[in-house]
Amino acid sequence: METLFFLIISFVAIVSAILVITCKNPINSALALIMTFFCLATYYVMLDAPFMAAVQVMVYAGAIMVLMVFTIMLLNIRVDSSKKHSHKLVFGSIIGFFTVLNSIIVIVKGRAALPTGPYSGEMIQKFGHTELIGREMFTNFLLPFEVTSILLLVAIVGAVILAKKKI
Amino acid sequence: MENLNSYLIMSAILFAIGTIGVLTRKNVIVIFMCVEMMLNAANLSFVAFSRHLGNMDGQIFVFFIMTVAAAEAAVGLALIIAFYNNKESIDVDDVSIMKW
Amino acid sequence: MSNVLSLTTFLPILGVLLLLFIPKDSKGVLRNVTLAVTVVTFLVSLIILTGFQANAEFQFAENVPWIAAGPFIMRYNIAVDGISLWLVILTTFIMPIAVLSTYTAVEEKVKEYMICLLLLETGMLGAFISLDLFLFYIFWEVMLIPMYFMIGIWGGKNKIYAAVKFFIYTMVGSLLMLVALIFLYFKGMEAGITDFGLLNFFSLKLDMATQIWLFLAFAFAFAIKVPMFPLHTWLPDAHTEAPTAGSVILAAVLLKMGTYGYVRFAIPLFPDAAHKFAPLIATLAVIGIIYAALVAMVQEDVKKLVAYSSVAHLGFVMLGVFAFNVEGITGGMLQMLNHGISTGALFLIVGFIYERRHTRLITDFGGLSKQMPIFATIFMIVTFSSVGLPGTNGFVGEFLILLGAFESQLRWWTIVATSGVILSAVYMLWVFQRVMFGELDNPKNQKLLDLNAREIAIMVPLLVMIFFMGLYPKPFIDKMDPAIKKLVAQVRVAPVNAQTMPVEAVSQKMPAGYQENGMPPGHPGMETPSASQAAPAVNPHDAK
Amino acid sequence: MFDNVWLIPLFPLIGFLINGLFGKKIKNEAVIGGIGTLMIFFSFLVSCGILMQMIGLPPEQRVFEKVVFPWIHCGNFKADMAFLVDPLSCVMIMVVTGVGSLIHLYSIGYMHGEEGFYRFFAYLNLFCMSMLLLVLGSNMLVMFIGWEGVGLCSYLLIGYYFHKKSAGDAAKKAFVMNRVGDFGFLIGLFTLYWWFGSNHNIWTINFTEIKAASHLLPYGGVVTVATLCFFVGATGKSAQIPLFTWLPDAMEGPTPVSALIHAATMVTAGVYMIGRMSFVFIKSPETMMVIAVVGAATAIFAATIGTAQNDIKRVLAYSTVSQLGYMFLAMGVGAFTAGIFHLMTHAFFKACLFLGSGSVIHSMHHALHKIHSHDDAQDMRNMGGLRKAMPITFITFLVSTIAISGIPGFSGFFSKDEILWMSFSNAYHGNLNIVLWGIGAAAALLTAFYMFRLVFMTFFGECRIKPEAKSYLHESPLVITIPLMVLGVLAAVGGYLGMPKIFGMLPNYFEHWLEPVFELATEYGSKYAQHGAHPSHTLEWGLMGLSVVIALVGIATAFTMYVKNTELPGKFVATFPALHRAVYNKWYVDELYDFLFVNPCKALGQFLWKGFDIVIVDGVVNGVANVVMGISGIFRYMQSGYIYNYAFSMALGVVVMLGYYIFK
Repeated sequence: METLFFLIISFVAIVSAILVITCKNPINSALALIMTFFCLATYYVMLDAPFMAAVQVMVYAGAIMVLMVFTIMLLNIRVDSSKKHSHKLVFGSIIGFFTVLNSIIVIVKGRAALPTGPYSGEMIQKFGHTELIGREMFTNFLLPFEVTSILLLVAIVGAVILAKKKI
Repeated sequence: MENLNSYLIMSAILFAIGTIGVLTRKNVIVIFMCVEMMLNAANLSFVAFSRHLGNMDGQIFVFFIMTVAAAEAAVGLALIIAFYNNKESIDVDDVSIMKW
Repeated sequence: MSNVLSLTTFLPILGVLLLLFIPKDSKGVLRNVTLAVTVVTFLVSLIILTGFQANAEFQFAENVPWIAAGPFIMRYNIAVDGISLWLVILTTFIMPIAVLSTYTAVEEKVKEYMICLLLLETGMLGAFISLDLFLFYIFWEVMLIPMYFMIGIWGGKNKIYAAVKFFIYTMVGSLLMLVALIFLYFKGMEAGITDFGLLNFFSLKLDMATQIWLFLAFAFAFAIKVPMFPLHTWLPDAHTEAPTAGSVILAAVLLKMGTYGYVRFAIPLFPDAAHKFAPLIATLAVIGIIYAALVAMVQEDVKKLVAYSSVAHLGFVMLGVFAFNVEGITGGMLQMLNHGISTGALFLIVGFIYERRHTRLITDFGGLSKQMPIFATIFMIVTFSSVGLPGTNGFVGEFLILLGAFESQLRWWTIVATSGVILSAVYMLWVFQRVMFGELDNPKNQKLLDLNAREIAIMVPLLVMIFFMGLYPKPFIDKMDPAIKKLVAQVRVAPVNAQTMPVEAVSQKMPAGYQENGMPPGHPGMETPSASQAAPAVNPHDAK
Repeated sequence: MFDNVWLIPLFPLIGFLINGLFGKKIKNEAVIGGIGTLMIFFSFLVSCGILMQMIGLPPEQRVFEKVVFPWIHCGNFKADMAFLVDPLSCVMIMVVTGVGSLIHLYSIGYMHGEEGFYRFFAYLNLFCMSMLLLVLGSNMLVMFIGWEGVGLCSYLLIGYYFHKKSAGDAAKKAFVMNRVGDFGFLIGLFTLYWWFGSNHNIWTINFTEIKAASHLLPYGGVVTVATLCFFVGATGKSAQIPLFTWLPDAMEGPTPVSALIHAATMVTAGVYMIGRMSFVFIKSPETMMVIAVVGAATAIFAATIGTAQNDIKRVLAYSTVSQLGYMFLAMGVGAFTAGIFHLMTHAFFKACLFLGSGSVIHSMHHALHKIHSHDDAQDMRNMGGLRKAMPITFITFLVSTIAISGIPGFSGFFSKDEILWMSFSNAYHGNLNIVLWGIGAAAALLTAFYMFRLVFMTFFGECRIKPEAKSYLHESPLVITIPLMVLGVLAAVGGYLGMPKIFGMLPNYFEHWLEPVFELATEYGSKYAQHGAHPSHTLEWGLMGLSVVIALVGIATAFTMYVKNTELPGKFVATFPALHRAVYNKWYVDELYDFLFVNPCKALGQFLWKGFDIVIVDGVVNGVANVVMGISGIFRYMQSGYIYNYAFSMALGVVVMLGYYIFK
């Protein structure tokens, strides 16, 4: 049952991903990408990470994609005007193919390390994913977490300056 | 929970599709979306490994990656707008002054 | 007050931070703040001067761990001794003058310019006080960048060429030095040295071949900076294109890095190799003296002439340093200070007339004495200081150098070098005559204004130093003397050692008599330096 | 009093500072001139005090050293700012401050109305200070400060009229030639210092200490090297062959300068230096011979040039060179006392001559200025018959001329004759003596000739100045004539201080006075002197008479040629045009130096700059840069500027690297 579900989700994810790169209209690409993101959120749920799934939907599918769609609308770009697409497509596909090939060989030939951490499925069930991740985040990773805020601040300032000025 | 390998393969496929998109498309926004897709593919690996190893670190990383992606989206889109203001286009082929 | 040295070094950086908050259009404020920062730095450095005990120890030492990357351990290890003390003071002394000279000379990008100046000051001070080889290297490179920008952005017509030339020349040398430095470090690790502390390496006993290669690498880097013939061609270009303050600093302090590098690093680290190459370096120095003087004589651009005269003066310094005796090295050190003051003053003078006339060609001038009497007087005093007239600072250094070199094995070199004294008079007086004497026939020169109060204020401290150092150099010599004596003791043993190879070859033929002379096999005559070092060497780990 | 010796150079220094810094503001010439003159006069008073005290002491105690402050102490080397008072320096300070005061006084009148009046007095005071340092210095380095200091002042004062190109050139030439001499001085100093230090561990440049250790010096060898170097220094400063050409050019300076620096004091520094180190010089017979020969050669050489010059000051300049040659001749033949004596008398009569010529020029200039004529005020061909207009100047000038010509009873006679006699009778140079004497005598003939030629052309005969200017010619004011009169008197009677023993009238005060200074030199000299038969008094009387006759012949010739039969010079020139041209152009020595040294140096400089620096060194450097640029010029085409190209290569790289690790 779970396998089947996984396969369906995978199918949807791959199809929507391919749509992202093939659609002429960027709006369509964006919608397809949202679809992919939803599929990924589903994976996260399947991996016992509901909090990540929620964040995925909110941040990516919600915030980032909305931003993109706004931009597309703002710039009013309808159709990708690309003409000579083909030879680049060939090269791109070759690269893509070899990327997949390499990865699969690594994945198949390699052996993952055995579980070392304390967070088993039962534990997650017991305490709840959000609490565990929060505990980790605000103890061991407190400093990077705080630093992140500076990163965001810088990004905001940068975005404002870039968008405001005529460069 | 499904086998670790299947998630990783899924991640690889998504990453490859993203790469192809980055290499072949000319629309800057689409390229940008493909980059996001590649980041997400990486996220998937992180989460899968995290679950497999029973360690939360990977998921924390995903969280940070998302932050970076958000920041990147903000700055990147601002750049695209700035570029569009200058060139009336968002075609990467028009951004070729970075040559000799 | 234990970290007054750090304070001096990093005050300019604080000044940079301050400048960042000042709007770039309020040029007056920018200038005044920079001036205030440099003056405060100078005042703080006076604490070092007054607190300095005239002995051979390193003083005001600060030594804390800094970077520990695997096998590489760098420490923030700084201190001054008699050799670096005066160069530190010279730097802090010259900086306010240089800043003051830019008040009207630089009108564009004032903020950036001032930031460059302050960064440069930190770099120079840091390089003079570093006792950690790696720290020294970092400061050495730090100096390079602001100077590069100063030439490249605020320079004259041909500024890019000059800036790049300056950069590449210096960089080539620096990289060689870096390689040598790392190699030296690995050699040190074999001998149990755990960090880059300079003093540790003094006791390192290297074999001759290693010494030669390392010395060559270091010497090359420093020779470019000095600059020594034939690596000097960046200097005239850099000087001609640089803005006045840049030229002043370049001449007054940056060039001293080269000679200081020899005194502090190349010679004591590799004494045997230094002795081996002394004749070669002395030859280059003497060629430099004569050559630069001859070339200076035919220059058409005043600034270029001064630049070439720098080459000649630093040739003297090198000759003195490689005499390996107290007189020579003291003379060399004094001459570094003198050159800083006199040549700095000369560049300022050239800057004054350039600001007024926007030309530096000698033929465009003539008869300025009539129009600018104060300027003429100052120019003349500085000219004679540069020529080395007794009673001015130039003489004491030059005399001690020649005396020291004459006492050493460089006697014939000295005689040739002394003739440079004649040539220096020729070119300096000739240019002085062509600029200041004669009829005031160029109509553009007839409306020239004499120096204003600010310009006089710039020159007065330099003039005071010119006479003070010429008439009463005792305080200067007294403070540097013990350190130089120590250096000489460290280096003097080397001649015996330099002959190690032949002596050993001989001793194998007649082992009986030779070994009984108390010469321990392997390192004959090396007892003394280690003994002399044991006392002063501040163990970097204990110092904290 | 001895303890206050530092006051002597201090006073002029104060004068220099006051006039130099505030002179422009003071404006009042009387104040400026007064300060300048008074300061040097104070020094003169202190010098007198020292002289008095020294006279009161027994001869062997007449040495005193005063350390003012430590100067350079470094390693073994030690040089203090210290002064040495002994009979020799006493003579010198008396001459310098005495003649100096008079010339300062004179300058107030002579420089009246000049633009840089304050500047002139500042320089003059600075000069006096340097000269006093030179003669008082107790070690070679203090002497060297003075040595270069006077060179500097000479530079400044020659270049006083800096708007004239010739003045600037002359100033530079003087300084550079002096520098050549300084080069020798320094090498000599180094050699001596090094020799004493490395051989006997005596690290000193102090005269007293060297004197105490001088018995260690060998005869010849290193001493010859050192002393020859010192002598090079002396030739530079004292304008001897080969470095004499700057002195005539130095006449571009104002006339008081010529009198003070280029006649009375600075140019005698070389002689003084040899005197100061007589105990070293005497140890090298070779150097002594060189000095004597150079001195004699200079004496005659300069005298020949003097005969053909028309510029009144230039004649005097060549005369100075020639007289300095005499002094060196004296030094070279071991007659140190005679040399110093001639130095003193020469200071009197030559200063008087220069000041007199200054008075003439002053008057001429004034007269020519009134009629707006641009005739040269210094050219003797424009003068003539001035004795009526300027009686005081004429008389003092005549007295001094008689003195320099060597007419008995006047100072020059005693000193010059002593030199001639010593060069004939000394025990050092063997057969060379007769040659030296012969040259000296010939030079004496020429001296009498050209000096009286000068007097006749200037003061006698027809007045050749434009008639309308004649009425403006007048005697100079008192401030100018008083120094003239004082110096005239000294020129007349100064010689009685050192009257040769042979006269038996007065004891030779001068010789006794300097005996403690030179006795050591005499002692060393006697080691290698060849004592022949002691020359008889008859011979001495005979030679003395001969030299008087020679002087009279010279005067008579001049009288014939320039008073009685004024066409003779023209005929002479017409007969020997080449000779006259050569002499008139100073034997083309300047041109020779230009050809030998100046031009090659310039050409070499040009070549090194344009040829070596720019072509070779920069060529290599730029060549390397160009090669790098050429190669990168090919590679730069890889930078297409299209983002997907970069992304593609990046992705390709990743894939390939990954693949390598997977499939290896």
